[in-house]
Amino acid sequence: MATSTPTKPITSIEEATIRFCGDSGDGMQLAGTQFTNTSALLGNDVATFPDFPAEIRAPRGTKAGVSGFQIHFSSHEIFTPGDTVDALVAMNPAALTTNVTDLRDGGILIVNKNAFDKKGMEQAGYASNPLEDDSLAKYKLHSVEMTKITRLAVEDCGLTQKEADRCRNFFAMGLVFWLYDRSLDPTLRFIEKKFGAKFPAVAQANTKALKAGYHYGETVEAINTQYQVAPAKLPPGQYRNIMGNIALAWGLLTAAQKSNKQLFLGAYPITPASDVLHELSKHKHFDVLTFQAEDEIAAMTSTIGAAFAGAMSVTASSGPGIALKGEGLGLAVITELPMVVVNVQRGGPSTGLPTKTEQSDLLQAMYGRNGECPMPVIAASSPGDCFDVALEAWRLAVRYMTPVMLLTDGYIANGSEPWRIPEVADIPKIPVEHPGPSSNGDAFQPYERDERLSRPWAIPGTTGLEHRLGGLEKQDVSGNVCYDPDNHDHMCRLRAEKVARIANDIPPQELDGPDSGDLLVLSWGGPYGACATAVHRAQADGKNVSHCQLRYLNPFPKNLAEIFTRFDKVLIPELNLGQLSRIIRAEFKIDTISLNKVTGKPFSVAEILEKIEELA
Amino acid sequence: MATSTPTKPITSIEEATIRFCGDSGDGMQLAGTQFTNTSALLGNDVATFPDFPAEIRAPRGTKAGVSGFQIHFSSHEIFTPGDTVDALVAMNPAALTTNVTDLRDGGILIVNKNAFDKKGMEQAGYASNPLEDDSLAKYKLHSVEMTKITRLAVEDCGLTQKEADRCRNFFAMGLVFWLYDRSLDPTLRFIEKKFGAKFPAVAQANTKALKAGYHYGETVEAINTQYQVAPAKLPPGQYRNIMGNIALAWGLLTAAQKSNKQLFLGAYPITPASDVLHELSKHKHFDVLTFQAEDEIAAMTSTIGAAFAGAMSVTASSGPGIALKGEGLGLAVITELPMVVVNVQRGGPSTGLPTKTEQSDLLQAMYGRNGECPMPVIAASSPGDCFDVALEAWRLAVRYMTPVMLLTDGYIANGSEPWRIPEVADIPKIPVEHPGPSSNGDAFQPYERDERLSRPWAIPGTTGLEHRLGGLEKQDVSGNVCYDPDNHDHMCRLRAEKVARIANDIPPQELDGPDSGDLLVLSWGGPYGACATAVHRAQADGKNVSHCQLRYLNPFPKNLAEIFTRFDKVLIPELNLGQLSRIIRAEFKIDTISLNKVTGKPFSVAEILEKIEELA
Amino acid sequence: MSIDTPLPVLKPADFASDQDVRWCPGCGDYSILAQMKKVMPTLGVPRENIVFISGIGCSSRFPYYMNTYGMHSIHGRAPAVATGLKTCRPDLMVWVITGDGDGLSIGGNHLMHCIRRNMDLNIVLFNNRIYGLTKGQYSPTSPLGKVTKSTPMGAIDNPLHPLSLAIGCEATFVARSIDTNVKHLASTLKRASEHHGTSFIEVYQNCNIFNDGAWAYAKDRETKLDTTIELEHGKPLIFGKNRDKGIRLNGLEPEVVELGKGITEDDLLFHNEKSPEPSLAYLLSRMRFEDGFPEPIGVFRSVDAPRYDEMINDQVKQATKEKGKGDLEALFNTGETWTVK
Amino acid sequence: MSIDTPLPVLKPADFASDQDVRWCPGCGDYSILAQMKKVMPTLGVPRENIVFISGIGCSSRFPYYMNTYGMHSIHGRAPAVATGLKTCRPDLMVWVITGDGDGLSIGGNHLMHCIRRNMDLNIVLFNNRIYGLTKGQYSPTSPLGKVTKSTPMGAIDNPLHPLSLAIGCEATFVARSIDTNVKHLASTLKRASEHHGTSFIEVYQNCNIFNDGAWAYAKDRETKLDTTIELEHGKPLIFGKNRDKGIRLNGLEPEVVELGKGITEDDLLFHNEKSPEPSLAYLLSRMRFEDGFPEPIGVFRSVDAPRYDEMINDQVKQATKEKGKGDLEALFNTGETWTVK
Ligand SMILES: Cc1ncc(C[n+]2csc(CCOP(=O)(O)OP(=O)(O)O)c2C)c(N)n1
Ligand SMILES: Cc1ncc(C[n+]2csc(CCOP(=O)(O)OP(=O)(O)O)c2C)c(N)n1
Ligand code: SF4
Ligand code: SF4
Ligand SMILES: [Mg+2]
Ligand SMILES: [Mg+2]
Repeated sequence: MATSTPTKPITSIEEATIRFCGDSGDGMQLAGTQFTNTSALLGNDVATFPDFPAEIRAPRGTKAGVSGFQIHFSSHEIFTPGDTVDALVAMNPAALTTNVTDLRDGGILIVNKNAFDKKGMEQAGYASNPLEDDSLAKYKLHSVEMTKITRLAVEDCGLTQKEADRCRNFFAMGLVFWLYDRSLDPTLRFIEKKFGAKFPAVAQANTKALKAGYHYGETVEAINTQYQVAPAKLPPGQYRNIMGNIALAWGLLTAAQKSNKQLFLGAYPITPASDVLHELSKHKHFDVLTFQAEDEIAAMTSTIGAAFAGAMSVTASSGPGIALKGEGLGLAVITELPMVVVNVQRGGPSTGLPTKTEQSDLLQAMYGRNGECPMPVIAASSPGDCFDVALEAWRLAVRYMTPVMLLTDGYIANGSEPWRIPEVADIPKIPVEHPGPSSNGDAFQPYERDERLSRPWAIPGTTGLEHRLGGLEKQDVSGNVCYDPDNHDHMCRLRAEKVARIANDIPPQELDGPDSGDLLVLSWGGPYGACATAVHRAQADGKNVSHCQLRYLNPFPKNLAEIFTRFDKVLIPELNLGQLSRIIRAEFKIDTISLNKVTGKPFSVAEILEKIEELA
Repeated sequence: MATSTPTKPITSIEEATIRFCGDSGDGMQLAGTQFTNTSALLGNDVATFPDFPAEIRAPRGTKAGVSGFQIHFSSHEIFTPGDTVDALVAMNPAALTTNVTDLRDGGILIVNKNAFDKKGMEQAGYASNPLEDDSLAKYKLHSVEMTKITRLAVEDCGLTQKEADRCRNFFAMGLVFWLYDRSLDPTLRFIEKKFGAKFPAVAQANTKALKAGYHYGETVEAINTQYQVAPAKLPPGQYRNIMGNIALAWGLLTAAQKSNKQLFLGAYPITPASDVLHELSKHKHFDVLTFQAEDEIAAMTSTIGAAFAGAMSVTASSGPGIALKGEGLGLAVITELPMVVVNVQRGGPSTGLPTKTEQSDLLQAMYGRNGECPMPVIAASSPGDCFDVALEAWRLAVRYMTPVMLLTDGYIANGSEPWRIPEVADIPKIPVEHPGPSSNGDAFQPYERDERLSRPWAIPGTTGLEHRLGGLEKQDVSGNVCYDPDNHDHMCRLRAEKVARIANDIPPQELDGPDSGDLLVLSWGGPYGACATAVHRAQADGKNVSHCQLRYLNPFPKNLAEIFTRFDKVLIPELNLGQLSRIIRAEFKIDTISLNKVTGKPFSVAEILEKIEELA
Repeated sequence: MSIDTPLPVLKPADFASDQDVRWCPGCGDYSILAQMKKVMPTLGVPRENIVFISGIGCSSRFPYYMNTYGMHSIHGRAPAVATGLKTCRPDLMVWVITGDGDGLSIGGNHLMHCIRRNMDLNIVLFNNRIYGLTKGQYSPTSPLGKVTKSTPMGAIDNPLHPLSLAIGCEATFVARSIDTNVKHLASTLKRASEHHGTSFIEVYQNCNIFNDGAWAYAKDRETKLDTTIELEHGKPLIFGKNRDKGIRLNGLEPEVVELGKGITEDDLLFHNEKSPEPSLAYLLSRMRFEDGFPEPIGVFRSVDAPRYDEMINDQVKQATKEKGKGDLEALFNTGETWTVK
Repeated sequence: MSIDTPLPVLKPADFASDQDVRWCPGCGDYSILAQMKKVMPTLGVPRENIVFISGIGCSSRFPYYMNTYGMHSIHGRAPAVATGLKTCRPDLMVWVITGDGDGLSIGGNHLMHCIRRNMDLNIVLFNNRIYGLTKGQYSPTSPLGKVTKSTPMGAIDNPLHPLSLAIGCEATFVARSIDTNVKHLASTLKRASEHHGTSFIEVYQNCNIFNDGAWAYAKDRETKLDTTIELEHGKPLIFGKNRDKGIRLNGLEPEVVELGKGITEDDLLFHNEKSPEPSLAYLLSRMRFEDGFPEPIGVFRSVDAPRYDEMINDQVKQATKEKGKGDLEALFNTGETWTVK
């Protein structure tokens, strides 16, 4: 599908990892997204890692303002955005200095030469021009006058110079598209859709810049090889690329439809969870009510109100916001109303590293409430998995009349991967029952339980079921306020038992690899991809190692204890200081080996592999 | 010191447990307090357990409105308010029915016969008059016309009938004072002080009622024995009786003086923590500022502001309030400012059982915050211990520049015991250093650390030390905002290590009993007394059992791991569903046996003993 | 319930739940409960469509005593809980019961935002100027100098005026009544129920245990006609046992004047609860007994304005009209997709 | 610092910290920062006695850029942090920097209580009618219908008016200024610093990334003299490019009139920032451009009243005077004690 017949030799490779980086204003996220979509459309498996600067836009050209987007694309199944980069595009000196260390030796380095002026280099801390001294000798350096060429290319579109310069990212895209033999068509369609009607001049300019980049690759001699990455053999089906937060939002929408419910989201903006609010607020025609609350406490308690109302009720936030919801969660637990609480984890403690990823809210999810206050906790493993986990969270919530904590993290939330679009009809319904009107005059018993220990979800408007919920201890069965000592003990144990019994209702833990062996790698959340890849490699190397990725963190799958008995060692890699380890040790009384990292970055495959090799 | 020569036989006994119970309006708390003080003055060891009805005053005469006060007094050292009651005073049918089951067979039962009218018995659910049917046969029942006699006794004091009836508790006191051969003098002094000047008629009436009760005992034939409990052999010194919340407040006052600091308390009222606010607000002349905040979040964050200001800064609350402080605590941890956070635990989850005791906030104390957010946690064991623990909390806070979580519970907070008044001069100073003004123009490094990993506490107003704190990750040493990945990892580990190193600075764990054996009873907080007593009894029975009471819950004393190796089994009794157990298992990878109870009531000695006997 | 089934005729007693009422004998809350039960059957709303949401406090026990749906939530959060409920279920009639501590101290932010969004809720704030449930600490409405358990030397927090605050937050319906003024209270509750949007009612309530007599001046038979003034829409502000005193405006300052002696009703300030701008309502909310004014009771302000709960549901309808009912299949296939065979 | 050491003469640049300023180029925050640095040296307060406390938001990065003591606390809590600080250290000059989201959304309750307590703090609220830091959701001051990331069909929350709210919370000092009106801004900051008690200043601030032009009408050279009106104590309310328009009261309703044609200055509303009752200030806070009024800038209200931080410290002094400095020995021995030998 390339736009012209290649005139240079093409090397076929299995996979590649590239990264666009530049100033926040340079449109690197857009470039990355376009490359991703194009590669996905071409049939590659892809995994991405957008890396935003800290919250505030720093002055242009500073290191603090550098924004990056990494894409790993492959002709086989992949699970991570790649450890090291094969080709790096750096739009300015600050981007170069902060990113070049991730480029592998011999990798392709494309830089915008025009940005290496005195001020730019000063801001990046370069004493001499790295494009001219020898410091980049170990890379295949292509120093391109991107600004100049782009200006020339768009000359006759009638743009201001500032506007013209904004087309630079399309030039860079064009060049990289040529390099990896990708079609321009999807991007051309994108330009047309986004700018065509409203800003025809911009559309024209971007098109020209894109093509200029492509032709630059074709023409310029210094760049002498093109690469090709063949389509991957993915399970058959219709595919699209999807980001974690979007998949999560769509999963929630689907859960609502599958349970015939209106969807209520009570949320307060917070990075990196805000996109769930943004996405759902676009889909009001799915019978969605999004309430931007005054704070997280109102978000949480409005969610309780909506659950009482009978809606599928959800709140979404990140660490500090979840901390504020702790008291409200206690009310959700004791009123036994169904709802989903999403935590898109970020770097803590406190405000911490708000745009970076971390898995350090697991213990808060388990224990961050007063009293004996048990709650199911489940976690997504990848962007696409967010969809499934959202459905599962609501299934459990409504089946067990309980709030469910759903953990994702910044890495999953902002990352993307190809997603096989499910057949809507194949997605199982989520049955919800509300007791109907009663006219026999008997007092309704809101805390009577079924075999799952679940109580009835009676909603206002139903004749004869009038009842009062609240945060004081409830009498068993009647739900009246009750100070009886034994009743309290009974109810505390009952709430715990109800959550524990969910273990009967979830699939047994799957194991990737042999049933027993030297080492079990146990992971949850974002590190899934790095662990899966590392374990596969170690297995290929003949190591006796298997992998379990946990979706269910409370309760754990029933067969987990038994799995542990079959391995000599258990390695738990986590982006925290050992939180799952603590829980596993307490629960199963086994020894665990922790691999911890809290740098705000995901694990690389190499980090996991190294540890595996040390242990098995 | 009895007011008259006894005319009936006196039996000497080792110890006794009595309970006053009646309607909330019957003055039972006062009766209990007077009996306690009198017994303490006489030299007995005492332990008390006031039991309030749920928050709201229920209509008179209902079971929901019953209030009780139990006193255990003894001629030897005791640790609990007693499991069963030797003498029960019940002022009305509701009090009788809700309390009589705790009276031991053969125990003395004194009831106000006049309260057993139709309405009263109906409210208590008595079909027939229990004073007249045989249902109380197993007790020594004294059915006294208290209302009538009291009215007669105070006849000429010029009170209304309602006022006269309010003297009934003094009649009951007088009778019980006689029964246990206690002096009336302390109570007479109390009456004089409380009512003498302002309400002479009331003072006179109460005096008459008190004496009437005493003389009733002397005179009436049915009551034929008096008991005597000799003074206990307590360590020499000056003593007073003290409640946990008061001891805590005084400990804080003392810590402030010993560190030459102003004391700031930011608090929002909540049962059972409000008394800390009440008590401290009485002592402004100790340079105490008490701020009743608009909510717990403001209480917490004003406490942070006060810590920044350089004050000894404290906040106190209970479970739901602590849940609200979670986000603020993260800021306290990352700014590394010293402060004390008190949680007087109560029954949860949510509003739960607000006036009852529980130990179910330990996991919240440890983990109830987003991110890796470590904080030292210590717990008081008894009312008097609150004083020492308050001092220790501040010592650690200021020495390690960290918020410290101090746990007590409703049982300790409202219970009382004799307290040996410390020599103020003997209490060690708590040294605090603030770096002085600097004029060398070098940038101040607020995150430079000493050998304890503690940073300097530089306070506003100091020339040359201007610096900015905040919730974003800090650069090591400089304290500037820093997004560097490795710095974040480093700082997370550093904060954890700083807290962990406190283990070097606390006394090794003490053991009550032999160094090794079949069973170690490991307890923390309120169950101390029941565990100590039960272990002593088991030891006396020849059991191979020892007891550790933990004050330090994070970090644990260094020698704890080693202690565990010397016992076959570890029993952890807790008023929760096994929270310390979870932590111990995770930390030490040992097996533990949990004894859990969440009835809102403390453990009885018998419950612990039974479990010990089962295990050793 | 189909439209032509006649509503069963209910009596106040039908709104009593089976729970024992556990306020202190003599508490002003009893009277408010009684009036609420009296008003309920007159509203034409089936019992199952009524919900009471409260926070924590003595006052907040209220829902337990009403045989409707209800939730005794957590301290200060009732307006937020009610917001979630009402947003999803605009068909329900939702009452929020709160106290001066619950609503104005810990819950101030939710109250403020609920009012400015003009959620269609009826908020009744029981103002006893004290924390009852926690046994007597001062509240945001306690006067300066008030000695309480937490202020042994007297309170030093300048008190809030609930109605001024509500008006400062763009309230569309603001009223005041008194626990013991039963007729007035009942009619005020009824007026509130009829308003579309947030109705905010302050009720002077006596806590006879921890703050007895806080409103004595406004409740006492002897003084109340001189210390309070009943607002009536379109009528001049007249008060006094003999209805011989009135309120006149002097620029922007109200003043008490005596009628007769050359001053007629026409010189007085006329009440206009419908005034689009809230300055009049604000000014009335500033009249305080301690400054020599009678305190207004009744409806200060009642204006129509768009409601959040209605608008959010309208957006759903509009979006559905424009885009059709949400189709997952279509959603999943928006943007670029590809087929793997 | 002893009383006779003369203060070193500082320049605005001395108040710049060594941190890079990280707002978007063109952000209105720069201008506010510049004016703050300019005002600082004129206050006669040593740099080390000045503290800036903020919450979270673009605006809340402010303390990092001031070479004073400071804390960038957590979202919405700056007034509470500052309350703890100022209570213990009334000797410090404390500024609170907040945004329309930080101060009015999550932090509304603390703002409200801080103002009513009249804590001696200077609160500057940067109102850009948007959430800047989280990239463009609507805020409590965004107008109805505003399309943002979280309101693709337009906002349906009726906006708050920060000054009306503050006045509803018993504010003693209330002012408004505009980021680009640098002289006015500087003098307003200075006025605020001189007030004893809570000074609340709303600054119209442009977020050129997510809400560019929100205040265009009030900032534009062409229109600003017609769309804003500068308040001066004791002066009539006159505005317009030719100073030919004024505000007159019609009962309690303000109206825009043209001077001349029989209307003189004396017919106009005269500003009185010292009015004990806040109704005038409230009324002024209701004048909105969208309703055809010029929006007042300057000091709406400035009255003296007791301050919490002062009173709480007075209580300590008084208690110490009455009871003597706290004596632990004596305290421990109050009530009944006994000796064990
Ligand atoms: C988070 C939290 N903080 C504190 C409390 C304790 N508390 C319960 S009610 C109350 C104040 C009640 O005052 P008010 O709202 O005036 O109600 P009243 O009892 O006077 O009717 C407080 C502080 C609580 N239950 N939860
Ligand atoms: C508890 C918590 N919730 C949410 C956030 C995310 N957050 C940071 S700033 C902000 C809003 C900022 O808006 P505003 O106060 O108007 O400041 P601006 O950026 O516009 O100056 C939000 C929602 C947070 N940091 N903490
Ligand atoms: S404490 Fe006061 S408000 Fe509470 S029930 Fe008793 S009288 Fe009523
Ligand atoms: S996002 Fe807006 S408010 Fe924030 S720095 Fe940029 S321009 Fe300023
Ligand atoms: Mg109250
Ligand atoms: Mg803003």
